Amino acid sequence: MTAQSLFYWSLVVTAAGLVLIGLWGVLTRKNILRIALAFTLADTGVNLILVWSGFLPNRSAPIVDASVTSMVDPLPQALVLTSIVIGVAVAALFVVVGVLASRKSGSADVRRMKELRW
Amino acid sequence: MYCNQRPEKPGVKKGMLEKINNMARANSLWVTAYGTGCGAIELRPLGTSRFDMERFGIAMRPTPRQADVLIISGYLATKTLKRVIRVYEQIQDPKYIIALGSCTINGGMYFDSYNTLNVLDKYLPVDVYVMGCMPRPEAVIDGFSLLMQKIKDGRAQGWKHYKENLDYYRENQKKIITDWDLPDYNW
Amino acid sequence: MIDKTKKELEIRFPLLKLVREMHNYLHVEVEKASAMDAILMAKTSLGFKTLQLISSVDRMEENLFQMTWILENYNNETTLLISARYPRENCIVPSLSDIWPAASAFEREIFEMFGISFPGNPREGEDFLLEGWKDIPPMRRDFLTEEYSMKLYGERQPREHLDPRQYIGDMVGEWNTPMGQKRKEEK
Amino acid sequence: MGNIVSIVLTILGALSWGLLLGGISRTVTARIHGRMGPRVTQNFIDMWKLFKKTSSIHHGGMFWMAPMFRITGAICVLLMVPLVIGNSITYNMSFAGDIFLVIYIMFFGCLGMALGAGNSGHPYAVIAVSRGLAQMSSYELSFSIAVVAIAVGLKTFRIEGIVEAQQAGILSWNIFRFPFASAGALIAFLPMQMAYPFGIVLAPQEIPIGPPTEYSSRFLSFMFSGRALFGTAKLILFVSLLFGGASNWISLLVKTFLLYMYPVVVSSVFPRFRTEQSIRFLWFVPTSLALVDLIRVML
Amino acid sequence: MVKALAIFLPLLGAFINAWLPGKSPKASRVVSYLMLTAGLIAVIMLSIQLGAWNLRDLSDSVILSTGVGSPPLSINLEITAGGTLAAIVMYAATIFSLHRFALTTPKSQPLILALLTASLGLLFATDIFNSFVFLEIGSIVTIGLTAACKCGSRWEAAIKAALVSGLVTILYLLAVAVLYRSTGMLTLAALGNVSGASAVIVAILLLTVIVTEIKAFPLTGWGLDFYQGTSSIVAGLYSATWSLAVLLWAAKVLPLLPIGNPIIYAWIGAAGLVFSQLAGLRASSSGRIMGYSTSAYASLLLVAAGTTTGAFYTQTVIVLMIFSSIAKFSLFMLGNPEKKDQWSGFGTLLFLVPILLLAGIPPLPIFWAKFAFLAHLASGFPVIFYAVLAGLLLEAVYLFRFWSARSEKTGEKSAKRPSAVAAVLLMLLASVWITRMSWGALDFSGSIIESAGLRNIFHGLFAIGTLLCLPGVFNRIGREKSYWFWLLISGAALTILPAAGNGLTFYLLWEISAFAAVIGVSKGTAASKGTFWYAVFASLSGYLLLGGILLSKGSFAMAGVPAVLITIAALVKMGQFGTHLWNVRTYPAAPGTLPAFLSGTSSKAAVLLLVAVAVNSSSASLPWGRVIAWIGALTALGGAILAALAPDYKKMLAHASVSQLGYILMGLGLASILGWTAAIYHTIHHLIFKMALFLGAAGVLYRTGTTEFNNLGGLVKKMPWTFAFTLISVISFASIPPLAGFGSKWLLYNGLIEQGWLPVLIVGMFASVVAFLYSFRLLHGVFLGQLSPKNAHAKEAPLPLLIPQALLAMAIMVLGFKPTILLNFLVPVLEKIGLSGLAPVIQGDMVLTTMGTWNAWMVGLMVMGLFGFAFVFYWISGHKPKYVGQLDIGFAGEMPPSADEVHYSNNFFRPYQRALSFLPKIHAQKIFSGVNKTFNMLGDGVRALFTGDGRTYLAHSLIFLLLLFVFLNGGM
Repeated sequence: MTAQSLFYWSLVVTAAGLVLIGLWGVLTRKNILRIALAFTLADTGVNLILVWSGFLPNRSAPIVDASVTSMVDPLPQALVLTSIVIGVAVAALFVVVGVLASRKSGSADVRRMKELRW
Repeated sequence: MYCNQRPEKPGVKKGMLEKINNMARANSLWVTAYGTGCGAIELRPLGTSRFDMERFGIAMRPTPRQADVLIISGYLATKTLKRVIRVYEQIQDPKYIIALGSCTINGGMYFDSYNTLNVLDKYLPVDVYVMGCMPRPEAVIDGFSLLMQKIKDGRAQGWKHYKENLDYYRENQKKIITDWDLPDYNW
Repeated sequence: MIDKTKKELEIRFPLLKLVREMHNYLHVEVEKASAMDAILMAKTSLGFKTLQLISSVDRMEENLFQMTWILENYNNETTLLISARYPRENCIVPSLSDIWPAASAFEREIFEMFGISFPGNPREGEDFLLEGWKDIPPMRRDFLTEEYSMKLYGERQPREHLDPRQYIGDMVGEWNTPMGQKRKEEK
Repeated sequence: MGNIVSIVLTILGALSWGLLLGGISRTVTARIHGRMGPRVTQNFIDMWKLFKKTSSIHHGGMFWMAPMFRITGAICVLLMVPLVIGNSITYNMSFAGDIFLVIYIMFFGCLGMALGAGNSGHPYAVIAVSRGLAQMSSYELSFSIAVVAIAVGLKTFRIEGIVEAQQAGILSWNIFRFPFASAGALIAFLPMQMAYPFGIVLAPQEIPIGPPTEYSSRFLSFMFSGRALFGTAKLILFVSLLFGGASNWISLLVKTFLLYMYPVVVSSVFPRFRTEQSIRFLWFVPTSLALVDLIRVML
Repeated sequence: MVKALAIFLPLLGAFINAWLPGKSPKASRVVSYLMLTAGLIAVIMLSIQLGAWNLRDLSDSVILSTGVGSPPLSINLEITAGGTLAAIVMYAATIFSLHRFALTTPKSQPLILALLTASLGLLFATDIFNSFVFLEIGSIVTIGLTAACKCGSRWEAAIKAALVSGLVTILYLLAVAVLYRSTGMLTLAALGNVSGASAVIVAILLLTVIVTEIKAFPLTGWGLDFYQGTSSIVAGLYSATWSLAVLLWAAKVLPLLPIGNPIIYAWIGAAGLVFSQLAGLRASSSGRIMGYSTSAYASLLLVAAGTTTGAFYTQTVIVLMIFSSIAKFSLFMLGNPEKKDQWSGFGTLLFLVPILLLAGIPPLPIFWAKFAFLAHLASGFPVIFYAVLAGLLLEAVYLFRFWSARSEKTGEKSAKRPSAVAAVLLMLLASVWITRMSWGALDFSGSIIESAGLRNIFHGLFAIGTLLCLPGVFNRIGREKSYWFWLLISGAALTILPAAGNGLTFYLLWEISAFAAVIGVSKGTAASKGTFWYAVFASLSGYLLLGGILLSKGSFAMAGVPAVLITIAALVKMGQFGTHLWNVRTYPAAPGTLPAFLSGTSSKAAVLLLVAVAVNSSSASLPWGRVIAWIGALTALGGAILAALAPDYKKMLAHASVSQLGYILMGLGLASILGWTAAIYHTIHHLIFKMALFLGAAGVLYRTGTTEFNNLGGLVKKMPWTFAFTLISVISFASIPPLAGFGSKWLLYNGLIEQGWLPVLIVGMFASVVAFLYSFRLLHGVFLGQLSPKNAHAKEAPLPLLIPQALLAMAIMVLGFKPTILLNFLVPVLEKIGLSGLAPVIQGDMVLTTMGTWNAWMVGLMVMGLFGFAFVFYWISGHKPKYVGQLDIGFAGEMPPSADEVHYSNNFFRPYQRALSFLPKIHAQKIFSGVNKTFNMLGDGVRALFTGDGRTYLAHSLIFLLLLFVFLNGGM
C-alpha cells in the first residue's frame, strides 16, 4: 500500500467515520449544544468527502505555481471553502438559537422543546 | 288574553219549536260536577248499574263547554266559589244548577266557619235544591226529575235570571272574593 | 333506640324538657334559642332525615305560640318531636326551607293561619290556602269565626217549618234577590 | 239529477243510521254493564239539544272550520264508496277515485279536527291529537297493507271492482279469500272507531273528551254528526272491502249493523292501552297478520 | 441587464439595509421598496419578454451568467417563463408583507430581501452546487426571520428548522460529492449521466433532501412545527417566497433524478397525501393546518412528477404551486400578527376565497389544474386517482372546519369589502386566463339530456325557484347581508345546469352553485357550523361527482363504478339515508329565504343528475334501481319520524325535505313511465310546497326571531295569511286530496304496484302516514295553540315573502284540481325516452292506469262543494258564536296562569318516541361520529409520528433514506 493509497483510504475512512459519528450524535444526544457539536463533526466529515470527490492520486495541491505540473481537481476544493463558510454560519446560528431556546425552556434538553406538537 | 265583554240579555222564546227543544233539553242533561268531600263521593253511584242515570239521558261531561247542568255538591269556600263561578259561566246556554246537600245550600255544619258560604243563592242561581247530609242517589235522581220537569215546563230560567241580574250577583261575589281577578264575564 | 337519641340530646341540651316518651316516639321541648340547633343535630347526627310536619299551637293564655317540628327516622322508624315556645306578639321563627325545601309549604301555611313570620323562606307571603285574606289570621284564637262569618256571609235563614216538604217547597223556584222578591210580591 | 238526489239521500240516511247505531251501541254497552241504558234514540235527542243550544264560543278561524272539515271529510269518504252493488245510482262519486283516494281522503276530516283542536288553545285537546295521530299512523300501516294485498290480489283498486269480485257467494268474500289481511284490517278497525282498548284518544278521565274539549253547542253537534257519518262511511267501506259489499239495502243495513257491533262488544269488555302500548300492538300484531297475505299475493 | 436586475436587486437592497437601519429606518424602508419595485418591474418585463403570459410554453428560458467562470464557480441562472410568473408572486408577496414587517420588526428588512434573493436564486439555479448555496442561504434566513419574529415559540420553531437544515446540508453535500466523483460535473443535467451504484446513492440522497425540503409526508413534521411556531406573517412570507421556490426547484430536479421508474414519486405522493391529510383532520392551530395543506400540495407535486411529463407537467405544477402559495399567503396575512390564532376585522368572504382556492373549487384557478390533472390520473392510474381524490376530500374537510371555527370570531367590516371583491375578481380573471392553457381534458360540447321537454322542465323549475326566493331577501335580520348575491349566482348556475354539455360543464356549474350557496349560508347569524357541514358534504358530493365524471371520461353514458359514484353523489346532495345531517344543520342556519332555495330548488339538481345518468344509460334506468328505491323509501320513513320528533321549525322542515326527496328516489328507481311521471311530478310539487313552507318559516323567523317550537305557537292570530299558505302546503304534502300532493303519491303507488314492488310501497305508505304526524306538529307548533306573550308584538310577514307564497299556494291549488295540465305535457315527453311500463291514460279530467282511476277535478269539486255547503249551513242555521280570548278555555275552573303554561308543545310525540324505543338507537349522527372517530384514530396514529422532538424528524429522514435505498436496490 502506497502512501497515496493509504492517505486515500484514511481520508475515506475518516470522512465516513466523522459523518457517521456526527449523525449518531445528532440522533442520540439530548443536549442542544452537543447536537450542534455533532453537526459540526458531520459537516467536517462531509467536507472531507467533498475533498475526496476531487482527489486524484499523485497530484499536488491546486495552487497555481510554475512548479506544478499536475494537480488534483481544484473545483471541489473551492466548493469546500464555500461549504466551510456556510457551515460556520450555520453552526453559529444554531448555537445562538440553541442557547436562546434553552434559556426559554429552562433546559438545554432537546426533549423539553416539544411545545409545538399536534 | 281574556274576553271581557258582558253577555247579552237573552230573549224570550216561545212556541211549539221551543217546546220540542225543551223536551230535548230535558231528556239530554249533560252534567259537569263540582264536588268537595262527601258530595263528590255520593254522586258517583249514579253512574253504576244500580242507579244508572244514563237511562234518563243524563251523562257526565268532563268539560263545562259541553255540559248543561252544574251540580254543586259539598261545602263552598270563598276560594272554590271563584272556580265554580268560572265553570258556571263557561257553560253554554241554557244551563242549570243543582245544589246538592246541606253544606252547599246553607253551609250546613260549617255554618260558622270563616270561609264557608251560608247562602248560595246570593252568588249563583240555583234551579233545584237537593237536601240531605249527604243526599242519597235516589234523592239526586229525584232532583233530576224535578229539574227535567221544570225544563219541560219552561220554568228552569235560572241562567236568564243570572244574566239579567249579573250586577247584583257580581256585587255579592265580589264582596266575599276579596282578590277578584276574574274577567267581567267568564266566556 | 330512642334512649340513645334522648341521651345524646340531653348531653347537648341540658335544659331539655321531656314531654312524652314511647318506645319509638319522643317528644321534647327545648329553649327557643336552641331549637334550631336541636333540629339540625337531629338531622345530621341522629338520623332524623325527614321533616314530617311543622305545627303551631296558639297558647293565648300564656301569650305564646308552641311550635313543633315532627321529624322521622325511617331507618329505625322512630319519631322525634321537638317543641319550642315563642312569644305571641310579632312572632318570628327561623325558616327551615333551606334545609328541607318541603318546610317552605308548612311555613307558608302557618304564616297564613297564625301570622307567624319565617324570615328566610323564599316564598313567604305568597297565597297558600286563603286567597286575598285581609283579616287577622283565622287560626289565631283571638279571631272570632262566627262573628266573621255572620258579618261576611250574612245570617242564614232559620228553618221556618219542621216539615221538610213544605220547606223545600218554599225554596224551589225562588231566589233571594230583588227580582225574586219582586216576583214573590207579584204573586 | 238522480245522482244529486242520491247523494243527498245517502248523506241523510247515513247520518240517521250512524246516530241510530250509536244509540244502539250505548244500549248494548249498558246491557253488558248490567244497566238499563238510554233510549235507542238518545243520540238524536242529544244532537237536537246541542243543535238548539242558544250560545256558543269559538277560538278563531280554524276552530270554526274544523267541524266543517270533519263533516266534509266524512261525507267524501261516504260518497266515494258505492252503496248497493248493481244499483248504479247509489255509486255516488265512486267513479272519481279508487281505494287509495279513499284512504287519503279519510285524513281530510282528521286533519281538520286536529287543527280545530289546536286552535282551541286547550292543552288537553292537543295532547289527545298527539295521541290520536300517533295511533292513527300505526293502524293505517296494517290497514294499508291489507288494502294493498286485497287490491293487488284482485288486480283492481276500484272499490266497485273489488266488490264485484266478491259476488260469487259467501266464500268469495275477501274475508275468506284473504283471511289474514282481513284480520289485520279488522284489528285496525277498532282504533279507527276509537274503541277500547284503543280509546286513549278520547280518554274522558284525564284529558276531557280529547280533541273536541272546547267545542260546544252547534259546533259539537256538527262534530257528532261528522263522527256518525264517518263511522257509517267506514262501515260501508269495510263491508265493501271484506264482506262482499251489499247487493240490496237490507243486506247493507244488516252487514253494517253486525260490523258495528263488533267494536262495541270488544270495547265494552276491554280496559285501555296506553298510547305506546297500542302503537306497538298495532305495529306488530295486525301488521304481521296482514303481511302474511301480502307475501302470499306477491308470490 | 434586466435579468440581472430582476434577480439581484433585492440582494443589493439587503446589503444597503444591513448597513443602514441603525442610522435611519425610514431610509432603509424606502430603499427596500425601491429595490423591490424595480425588481418587480424587471421581472414583469422579463416575463413579457419570455412570453409567459401567452401560456404557450412555460419552459422557454434565457440564461443569465454572472461572474467569469462557469458554474459552480460562478452562478448561472436559467430564467424560465414559468419561473418568472412565480417570481412575480414572490416579489408581490414581499412588497405586501414588508409593511407588516416594518411595523413589527423593522430590523428584519435585510433578512426579507435576502430571503427573496435566495428564493429567486433557487428558482432559477441550474447547478447542483449553486442550488446548495441558495438552499443554505434560504435556511439561514428563515431561521433568522423566525428568531426575529415576536411570538412565543419562535426559538423552538427555529431550532427545529435549524436541525433539519443541518441534516439536509450533510445529505446534500454527500450527494454533491458522489455526483461529482462519478460524473465530474455539477449541472442539473449531469444527474442524467450518473449510473450504477452512484446513481442510486445520488437519487436517494437527493430525493430525501427534496422530500424533506418540500415537506411532503412522511418528512413533513418539522414543517408543521415550523408553521405553527412562527408568526403568521413570517409563515406567510415564507410560503409565498421560499416554500414556492423550493417546490418549483423540486419540480425541476425531480424528473432529472436517476431513479428507475418515476412512478415511485406518485406512490410516495399518493400515500403521503392520504396519510398526511388524515393527520390534518385533527389539527387545530391555524399554522399547523396550513402546514398540512402545504404537505398536501407537496404530495401533489410528487404525484405529478411521477405521472406526467413535458409541458403538461410544467403547467400543472406551476398553476398548482403558484396559486396555492397565493392562497396560503393571503390566509396568513389575514391573520392578526399580534394574536396568532385570532382572525378578526375582515369579511368572511375575504377569508373564504383563499380557502376555496386551496380546496380547488371551481371556477377558481386551481380547479382547472386539478381537474385536468385528475382527469389525467383517472385515465391511467386509477388507484393513485382514488387516493388523491380521498386525500383532497380530507383536505377540504379540515380547511372548511378551520374556516368555520375561525369565522365565528369574524366581524364584518365594510372597509374590507373592496379588497374582497377585488380578490374574487382577480381570481376569476386568473381563472379565465388559465383556461387558455392547453388542458387536454377541458371540453364543453355535447348535451347531457337530449329531451328538450325534460330540460325545459328543469330550466323552468330552477329559474322559478330562484326568482321566488329573491323578493324576500330584502327582509333580513341583523347582519345577514348580501346573501342574495350568492343566492342569485347559485340560482343562475342552476338554471343553466340542465343545458350543460358534458361532465365538465355539469361539474363546473354544480360546484359553482353549491359553493355560492355555501357562501350564502355563511352569511347567516351563527351559521358557522351549518356552513361547515354544508361545505363538507358539498365537497363530498362534488368529489364523488368528479370521480364519476372523470372515470367515464366526461360523458354521462356510463355504467359500473362511475355510475355508482355519481348516484351516491346525488344521494348525498339530496341528503338521503344518513347524509341528511347536512340538511338538518344547514337549513336552520341559513339566512332568510336561502333555506327555501336550498331545499326547494337546489336539491333538485341531484334529481337532474340522476335523470341525466338514467337517460344516457342504455336501458334508461339507474344502476340498481331497486336499491335506490329502497334507499328512498327508508329515507322517507326515517326522515318523517325524525321530522315528527324535531324540536325546531326549520329543522323539522329539513327532515321533511329529506323525507319527501325519498319519494322522488322511489319514482326514479322504478324506471317505468309511471314511476318517472310520479318522480317528476313530485319534483315539481316538492319545489312548490317546500319553498312555500320555508318562505313561511322565513317570515316567522323574521317576525319572531326564533324557530324553536318551544317559543312559538298561536301565531295564526298574528300571521293569518302565512298560516293559510302554510296550511295549503301542509295539506298538499300530507298528500290529502284534493290538493296536489295526492297526485304524486297515487302515481307512485300505481307505478310500484305495476312493477310489483310491494314492500317498497308499504314503507312508502307508512312514511306518508307518519308525514301526517309532523304536518300537524308543524301547524300546531307554530301557528296554533296559545300565543306566547313573547310573540305578542309579531305582525304579518312582509309582502315580499307573502306574495311568492301566495303564488306557490295557487300553483298547488291548480296542480291539485287540474293535474292533467301537467300530465298532458309530461307523459308524452317521458314516453319518448324509452322507459318501460305503460303510460297512464288521460281522458279529460280522468287519469286511468291499469288498476286505478283518479279524477282530481271531480274530487276537488266534491270537497269544495261539500265544504261550502257545510259552511253555509252552519252560518244560516242559528246564533253566531262568540269569539273569546285565547285563555278562555275550560280549565277545571281555573284561570290559566299564563299562555306559555297551557301551550302543549314540548316533546310533542313523546308516546311515539316511547313506542319506538325498542329500536336500537341508530342515529346517523352516531354513525358519522363513528366515522369521524375512526378517521381521528387513524389520524392520531399518523400524528404519533410527529412527536415534536426535533430529532425524530431527523430520524424520519434517515429512515426514509434507508427505506428508499432498500427499495430501490431491491427494485433494480
